[in-house]
Amino acid sequence: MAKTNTLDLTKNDYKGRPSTLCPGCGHNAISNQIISTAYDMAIEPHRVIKLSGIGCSSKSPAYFLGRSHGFNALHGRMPSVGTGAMAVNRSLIAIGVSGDGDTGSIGMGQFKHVMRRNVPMVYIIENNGVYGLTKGQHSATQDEGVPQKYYGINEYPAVDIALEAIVGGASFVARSFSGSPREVQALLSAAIRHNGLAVLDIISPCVAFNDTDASTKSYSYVRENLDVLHEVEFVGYVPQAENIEIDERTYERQGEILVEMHDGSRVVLKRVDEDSYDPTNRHEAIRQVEEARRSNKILTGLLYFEPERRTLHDVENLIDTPLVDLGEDVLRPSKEALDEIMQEMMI
Amino acid sequence: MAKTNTLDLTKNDYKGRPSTLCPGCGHNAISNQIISTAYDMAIEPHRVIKLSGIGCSSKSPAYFLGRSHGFNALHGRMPSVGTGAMAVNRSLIAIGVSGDGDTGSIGMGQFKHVMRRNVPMVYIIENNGVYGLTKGQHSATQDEGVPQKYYGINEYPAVDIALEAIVGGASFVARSFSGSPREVQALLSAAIRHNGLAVLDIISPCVAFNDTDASTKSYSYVRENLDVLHEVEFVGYVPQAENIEIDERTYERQGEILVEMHDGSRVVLKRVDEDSYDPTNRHEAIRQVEEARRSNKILTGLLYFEPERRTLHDVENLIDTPLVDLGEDVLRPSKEALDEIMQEMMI
Amino acid sequence: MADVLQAPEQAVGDETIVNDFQIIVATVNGTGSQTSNSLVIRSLFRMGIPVNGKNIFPSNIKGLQTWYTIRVSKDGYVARKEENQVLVAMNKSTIIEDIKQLPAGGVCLYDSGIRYEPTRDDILTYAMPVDDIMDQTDVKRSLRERVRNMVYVGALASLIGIELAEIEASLNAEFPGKQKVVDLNMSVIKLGHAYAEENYDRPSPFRVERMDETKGKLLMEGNAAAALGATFGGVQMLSWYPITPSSSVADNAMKYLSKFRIDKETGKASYAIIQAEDELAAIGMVLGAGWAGARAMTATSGPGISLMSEFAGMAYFAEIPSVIWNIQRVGPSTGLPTRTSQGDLLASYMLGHGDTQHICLLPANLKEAFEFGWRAFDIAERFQTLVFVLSDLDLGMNLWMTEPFDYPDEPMDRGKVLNAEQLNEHIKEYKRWGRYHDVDGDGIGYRALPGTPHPQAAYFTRGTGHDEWAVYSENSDVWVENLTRLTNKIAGSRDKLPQPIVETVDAADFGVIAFGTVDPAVVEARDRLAAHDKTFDYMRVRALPLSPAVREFIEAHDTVYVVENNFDGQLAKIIIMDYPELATRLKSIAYLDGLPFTAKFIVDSIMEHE
Amino acid sequence: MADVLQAPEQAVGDETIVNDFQIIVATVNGTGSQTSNSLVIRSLFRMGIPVNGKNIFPSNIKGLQTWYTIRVSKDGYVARKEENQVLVAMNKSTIIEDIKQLPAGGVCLYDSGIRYEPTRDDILTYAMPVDDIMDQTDVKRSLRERVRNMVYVGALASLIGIELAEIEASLNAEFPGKQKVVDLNMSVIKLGHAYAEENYDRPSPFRVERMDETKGKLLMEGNAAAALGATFGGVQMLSWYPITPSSSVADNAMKYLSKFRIDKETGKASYAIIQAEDELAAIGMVLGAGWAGARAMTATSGPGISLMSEFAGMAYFAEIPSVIWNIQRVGPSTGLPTRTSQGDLLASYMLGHGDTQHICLLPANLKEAFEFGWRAFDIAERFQTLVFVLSDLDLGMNLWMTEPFDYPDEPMDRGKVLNAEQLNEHIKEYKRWGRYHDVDGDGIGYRALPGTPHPQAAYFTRGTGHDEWAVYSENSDVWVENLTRLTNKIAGSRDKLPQPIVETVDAADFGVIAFGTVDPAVVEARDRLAAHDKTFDYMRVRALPLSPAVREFIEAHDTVYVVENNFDGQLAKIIIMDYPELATRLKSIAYLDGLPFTAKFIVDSIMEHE
Ligand SMILES: Cc1ncc(C[n+]2csc(CCOP(=O)(O)OP(=O)(O)O)c2C)c(N)n1
Ligand SMILES: Cc1ncc(C[n+]2csc(CCOP(=O)(O)OP(=O)(O)O)c2C)c(N)n1
Ligand code: SF4
Ligand code: SF4
Ligand SMILES: [Mg+2]
Ligand SMILES: [Mg+2]
Repeated sequence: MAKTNTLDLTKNDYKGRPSTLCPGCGHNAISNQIISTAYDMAIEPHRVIKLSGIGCSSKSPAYFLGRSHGFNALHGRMPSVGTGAMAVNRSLIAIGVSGDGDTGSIGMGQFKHVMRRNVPMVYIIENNGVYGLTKGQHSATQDEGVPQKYYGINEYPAVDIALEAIVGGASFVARSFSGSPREVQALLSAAIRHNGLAVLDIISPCVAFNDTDASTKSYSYVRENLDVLHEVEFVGYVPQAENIEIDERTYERQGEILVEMHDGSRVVLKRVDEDSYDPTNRHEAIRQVEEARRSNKILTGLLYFEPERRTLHDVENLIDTPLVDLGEDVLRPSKEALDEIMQEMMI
Repeated sequence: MAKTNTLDLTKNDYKGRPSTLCPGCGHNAISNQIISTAYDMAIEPHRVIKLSGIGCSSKSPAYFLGRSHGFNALHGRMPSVGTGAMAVNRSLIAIGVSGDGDTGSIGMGQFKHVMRRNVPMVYIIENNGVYGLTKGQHSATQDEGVPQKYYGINEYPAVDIALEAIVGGASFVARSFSGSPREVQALLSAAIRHNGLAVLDIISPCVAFNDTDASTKSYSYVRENLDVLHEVEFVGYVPQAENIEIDERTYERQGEILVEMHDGSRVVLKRVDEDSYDPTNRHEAIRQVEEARRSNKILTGLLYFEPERRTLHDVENLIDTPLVDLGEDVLRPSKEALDEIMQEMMI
Repeated sequence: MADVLQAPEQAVGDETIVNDFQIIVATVNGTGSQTSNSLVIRSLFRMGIPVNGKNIFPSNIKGLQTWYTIRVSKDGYVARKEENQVLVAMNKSTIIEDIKQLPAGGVCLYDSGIRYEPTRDDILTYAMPVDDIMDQTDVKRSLRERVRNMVYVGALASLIGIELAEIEASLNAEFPGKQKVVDLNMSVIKLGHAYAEENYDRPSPFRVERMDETKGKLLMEGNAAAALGATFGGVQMLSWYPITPSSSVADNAMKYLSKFRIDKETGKASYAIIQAEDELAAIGMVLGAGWAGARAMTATSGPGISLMSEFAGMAYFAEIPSVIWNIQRVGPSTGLPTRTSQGDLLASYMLGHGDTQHICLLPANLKEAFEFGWRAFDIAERFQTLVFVLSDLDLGMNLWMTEPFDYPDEPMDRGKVLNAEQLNEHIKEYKRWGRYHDVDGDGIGYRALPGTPHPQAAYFTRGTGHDEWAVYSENSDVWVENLTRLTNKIAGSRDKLPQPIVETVDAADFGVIAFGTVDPAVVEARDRLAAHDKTFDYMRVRALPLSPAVREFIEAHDTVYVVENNFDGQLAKIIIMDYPELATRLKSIAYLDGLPFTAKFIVDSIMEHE
Repeated sequence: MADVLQAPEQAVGDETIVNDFQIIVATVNGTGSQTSNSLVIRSLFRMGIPVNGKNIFPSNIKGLQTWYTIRVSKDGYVARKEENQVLVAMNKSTIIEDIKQLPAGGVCLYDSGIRYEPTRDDILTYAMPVDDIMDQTDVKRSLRERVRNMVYVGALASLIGIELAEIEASLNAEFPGKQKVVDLNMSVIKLGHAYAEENYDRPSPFRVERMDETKGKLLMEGNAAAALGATFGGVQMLSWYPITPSSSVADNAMKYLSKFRIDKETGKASYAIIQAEDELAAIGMVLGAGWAGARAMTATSGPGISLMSEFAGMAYFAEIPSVIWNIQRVGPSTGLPTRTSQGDLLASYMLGHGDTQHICLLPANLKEAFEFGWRAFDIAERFQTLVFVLSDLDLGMNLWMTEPFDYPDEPMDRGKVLNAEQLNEHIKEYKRWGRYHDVDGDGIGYRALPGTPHPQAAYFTRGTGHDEWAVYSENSDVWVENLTRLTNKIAGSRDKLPQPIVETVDAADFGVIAFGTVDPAVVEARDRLAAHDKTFDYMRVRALPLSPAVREFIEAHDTVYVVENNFDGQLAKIIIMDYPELATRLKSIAYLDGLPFTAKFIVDSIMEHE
């Protein structure tokens, strides 16, 4: 008998349709990591919505969580669709998948603004530096100097998704690599538990068009140039496991940084060199990302975390009940209410 | 007789139609500063193109440089129009005027991408924190906590235009205040001489909708909270004035930072406190802007300058002659050329 | 109304015209004149006189020419008239032109502080030394500009006979609880009034007299009615990007929803109004919310419509209930942002690339703005598609009289939605549930919303080809089947949307078809044409795709005029595309200059043919 | 062609059908099959046999079903046929269905490595043990997948009679100078060929034989022809955002422009090709460049068209020369990105809110793709407006035979542009120059470009209301005058755009109107119908707004079929809107399933009525 999680669901129950992406595509690995994470966290599939734009990356929601609703939207417009859905049903868990073209080019505006609104939602960018689905044009995240078979050398500075996210006001920003499954899963778990917008910039090589030696987004380059900030571990909420009173959402213990999530679960960041990295320091986060950028390193880990930012639901001052669950009794004011207004206006 | 500049033009020759903006609007002051700058620099009006989006700010090109061509484009789309025009006529001087709504909301994508392309062009954001022309809605640059008569308190984090510009790859980023004419003119002169995209974030109060005591973009608030980085002076190119050989585009002399522009003119940045500020240090620029943001100060001056970035014309490897000046002899290949291709394909 | 046709629209000699003329107030915007004008209208309304106001304002905040026409009509006509009999001239930059426009016998009340002396001797002129009058007050300098327009309210009241008591009552209604403001304004109005009483010895030939024609009615703007309608339609999410003339739909929705939909105990909202970063995001949020099962809408205008094209096509094809209010202004392009038009009919009806078609509702008055406000959601959810409501600046931003609105006479129709239990039953009955599986033969599948706790509830929504099980497909037959079902689905709405209103007469000479705010002009034209012994049957279309009744109506007439406020005769084109065989019976009367239609234009156009 | 109609489209018995059948190759995409198929086509072409290929590929990079049809037609027909006589079955996931589709008597060449044994005994089957054959080679594992499809090239060549020498010549043309690649592929082809020679003892009833029908012709894709046309039109700026099926327009433009427009001395470019961040930016750049005086274009497809709506309206209204190539694919919404359609006709023609209208050119073949490639700029600059060129995936991405293109027979028409000197003269003649001042009575003003050294050259371009002097105006009369001029300007193009091509016969039974890639199917249908003793006059429309000749053509026929590859019969609608009085003569034959039109469909549709 297949193994099951605490919901009595097998891993199969978290799978989607067979992938039609290229064998070896980084996006497939990420789909698998999403499947594993959801299984491990025992997330109820029906509570998840999968959102995406257009691109190979944006196709991938069809290939995981087949029991969850999906909305494959328009190119660059996933954020607005997610915002609308989450505004009216706060009980859902939104997992958005986008590409570097989808987010960094046509979707730049919506990307920036969904962060400002801090919509509770996981926003994954499957970043391969090219437009896969349209066959290998440079995208806005392609590094300077990288050549493409048909399109020559890219001479424009790359959009750094993580830097844009931090500067743009995202409350959770992480970077990882599709070939680092443990890290991706830990960050994904934390992102799902985060009460706000969580940006995950995942380098995800395109084997068809950008996996050459000259590419900074090839498997080989990324593997050799990973700069891992810390070892990330996600610890689900264990009641009473800890009886130390703490006020801070982030604190250090034995050289480990502990980040308390909204629901009491935790991210443990184990240092990998002398200093431990405090992800709540926005300025330090910018500095590190900038530095990695300059030295063409792929800095991975939880780059930035701001626990207290008000979410869309806070700002909109929404009732706890998801709006979609309200009946006509609440939604349509009474006849008396109308008559009263009419009466008032008649005088 | 009216005074004239070296082109024998009077200041009047640089004026536009009478403004239809509200008396006291910051945008009017900026129009005047553009007029003065162009007059002082003796710019040939016919070489200038004025570009804008939609908004009160974007109307203002009608009110200056009446002898220059103008293109009042669509909301948020000035950058692309400017890019197209400059791509085909590199001899023009482009002055783009936008608003905070025009750039920070609907125009965010084009704003980000025109910077990546480093299109030689002055990009002024007349920043008042609101949508003036549609009557006072919060724009994306409105600070958190600022109230609006009909639209309540803004609870979303403000887009920091200058920070977005630096991070986005602009090669010249400055901030000023419509009520600081000397500074605006000096920065504008430098921006015009800059060979690349120059972003000028000019705080420009809206007297109709955002000049209240509670606003951080009111005349009174801005005046009280200016944090002037340095005194900016623009010195037009004076041949032989200097016979020191210098390699660097930016260097320090007697506590002043000197920035050599592309054509040999110079920006002198005189320090106003102990340290002089080096605008070519991207990281320091980010730090300063971030800090000012946190303390709600309006940091003005030349925030960032990167002299060596390749422009659109470099990347596109364009010939020196403006493309629009080419005749049919160059533009249309010969009959032999066509026949040759046809021949090749027949085999 | 025969007299109006026979006599030129002018005051002649000493005859007094009562309750049948049009006032035009020429001012500078940003000077508070909107309050003054609305006071005049409200006061006339309180006097029981049918009245309608139209604001002709510039795309600008302060300092430019603005006109406001106030039509007083004992017969209840609310269309714009081409001629104004009474001019209030407060704007020095337009006064010369303004006075030129007055017909002989017209009245001109003007600010004599403007250095311009009216020279026409075929009109009656009344000078108001506004600044001098203001000097008599102790109003603070800083407030002066804001209240100086009250002078003309007082002088006009005296001249044409508006009762001061009703003005005061209107002021109280406008500024409830703000006695100081009321007093301040009233003091200026009284001075203006006193000045006129003392100085104007020639009486105006145009006068108002109390009637009893507005009892039980109220004055409102269309955008407020739309917002109120949406409120009673149970709107859950509204996303918008500001654009004239639609912004006040959102403004009013904020007002009404915060009144009715804040939870008493927690103080929290059962709705979300989100100002988007642009129209692409606004419609994206609407689709996200509609997909998730909410009643979601946006309000916009021409440029926003263009930007929403791609998502509109997706709403049609992925079948997502959603509502767009298009408060039309003059296009193409940015056009005349503060002028009215019906020029987006074709663009909205077919918005998006490929073969697309959207249901459009066409309100003509406040009651319909309110009704379509709630009904649009029922229709969107019933047909699982995008529904446009095409209002315009004239209806949206001007003050109109109306009877009180009727409370929705049907419970909310949430369309075909299955919860977990119903899904089980459905599967029992039909073996399998498919999002686009047409089990009822009406082309409409059943939805299962995100969050439905059922292992088979999930499906994948996409803008790419899909079969009835919502599975991706590039198959040719699947495409044709799907598009055929969609076409049939929309066609199936033809007799279920608001049906045309038809008014017939005996032995009509011809037929007239119109829609929206052209209506008041058609109604007036009908009476005027009667004087020419020309009568017509009138069909007012209220939705697209067209009702089958349209064909019948055309078949019953040899000639049918199609009257509309656009350049290309768009409704006529739509009718022709639907009923090519009837094409030759149609004559298009299409005109667009930014101003609301007039009866005169219709009469003249028809008389040219008849 | 009568025989084709009388006999079912099948091979019967032992009869050999020469040069008149259709091959379908079923493969998996991303496996190099495109090279194999293009080799087959090119080799047939070299044998002098008229041929046409159509790629039916998925919206995906690798691993999904792909079909390629190759029509061999001694009579020169290049339309798709519904039935395929020869199947090359290389895809195990579709083989069952693929074989089902074969008519009785058909030929099936299949990869016997697929664990599927064809069971139909009414077809001829030929097994190819592809992996076994590959095992005989010393091709490296890593390269194997890329060349294994060459096996079927060889086997097919043997089976139907393609000459190996021509295949080798085609390979050399495909990989010029790359002898190793040629040898590698050739070795595999030869093995496939040898296998077939040895093992297939029943000859195929479908054979090819050398002809002399392709001499002086060439094979090309429409997007390459478009790009070449733009190159010879002197394009200065091309901005684009990648989207299937239009991307190869830009790709080819890069190729040709870098060949012809790099300055020999400096190595610098006299053109700019800019990959935009989205379609909004792409069209914005085009307008900026067009305004500045350059020939600028973009290429896109459905979703891009939707996003360009707002700027399209502005181009119309502000009168900015600009060119959009719309390589149509199936919509609405994302639709079928890799399937062909003519479904954006209405959307393009009227793109944008308000009353808008755009000139559209409608190429049907490579020569027109080339010609409209350069002519579009002449028209855009002459009429100072946006010009659409509506191609489609079928024309754009498939290989077509063509005669060599004709060099432009006219110098570039840069339209009415005044330099400083001409401006002086203009002012002398007309007192004043106004950007929108119509001195010639054709609705077209004179432009003075940015940078013109003249104190009066500057004007302000805007999407808001403006008068003939380009000054902002909200005036009603100004609006009407301006829109009237614009309408007349576009109407004035009707007889100056590419005129319809008309082919008449004596005493035709009816008329047919079509446009674009439906043409080859109409041409073939005409011959087939002749066998039914039905003849028709054929008008192929080549531009919108419609030529006056269209009216004449319709007037000359009681019945006119309008044939088009979309769902709603969009051309028919446009004709009806223009000529409502002729509406009843039209019958719409509209169909869209993503595949190119067939003659059979047209014949069947017409015969249903006749
Ligand atoms: C409006 C619009 N423009 C263009 C396209 C064509 N298109 C499809 S996918 C894509 C790029 C996808 O790139 P990215 O987001 O990086 O995804 P990847 O395929 O690399 O995973 C483009 C341009 C489209 N579908 N819609
Ligand atoms: C596509 C589109 N959407 C909305 C509008 C309406 N609109 C005109 S100006 C404006 C906001 C302008 O704000 P900003 O750029 O800050 O300029 P300001 O008026 O404050 O100077 C908006 C939303 C429009 N013209 N076009
Ligand atoms: S083309 Fe690239 S991104 Fe797309 S599926 Fe293949 S490897 Fe992945
Ligand atoms: S509304 Fe504000 S931004 Fe517009 S003109 Fe007036 S003061 Fe300036
Ligand atoms: Mg990508
Ligand atoms: Mg602003």
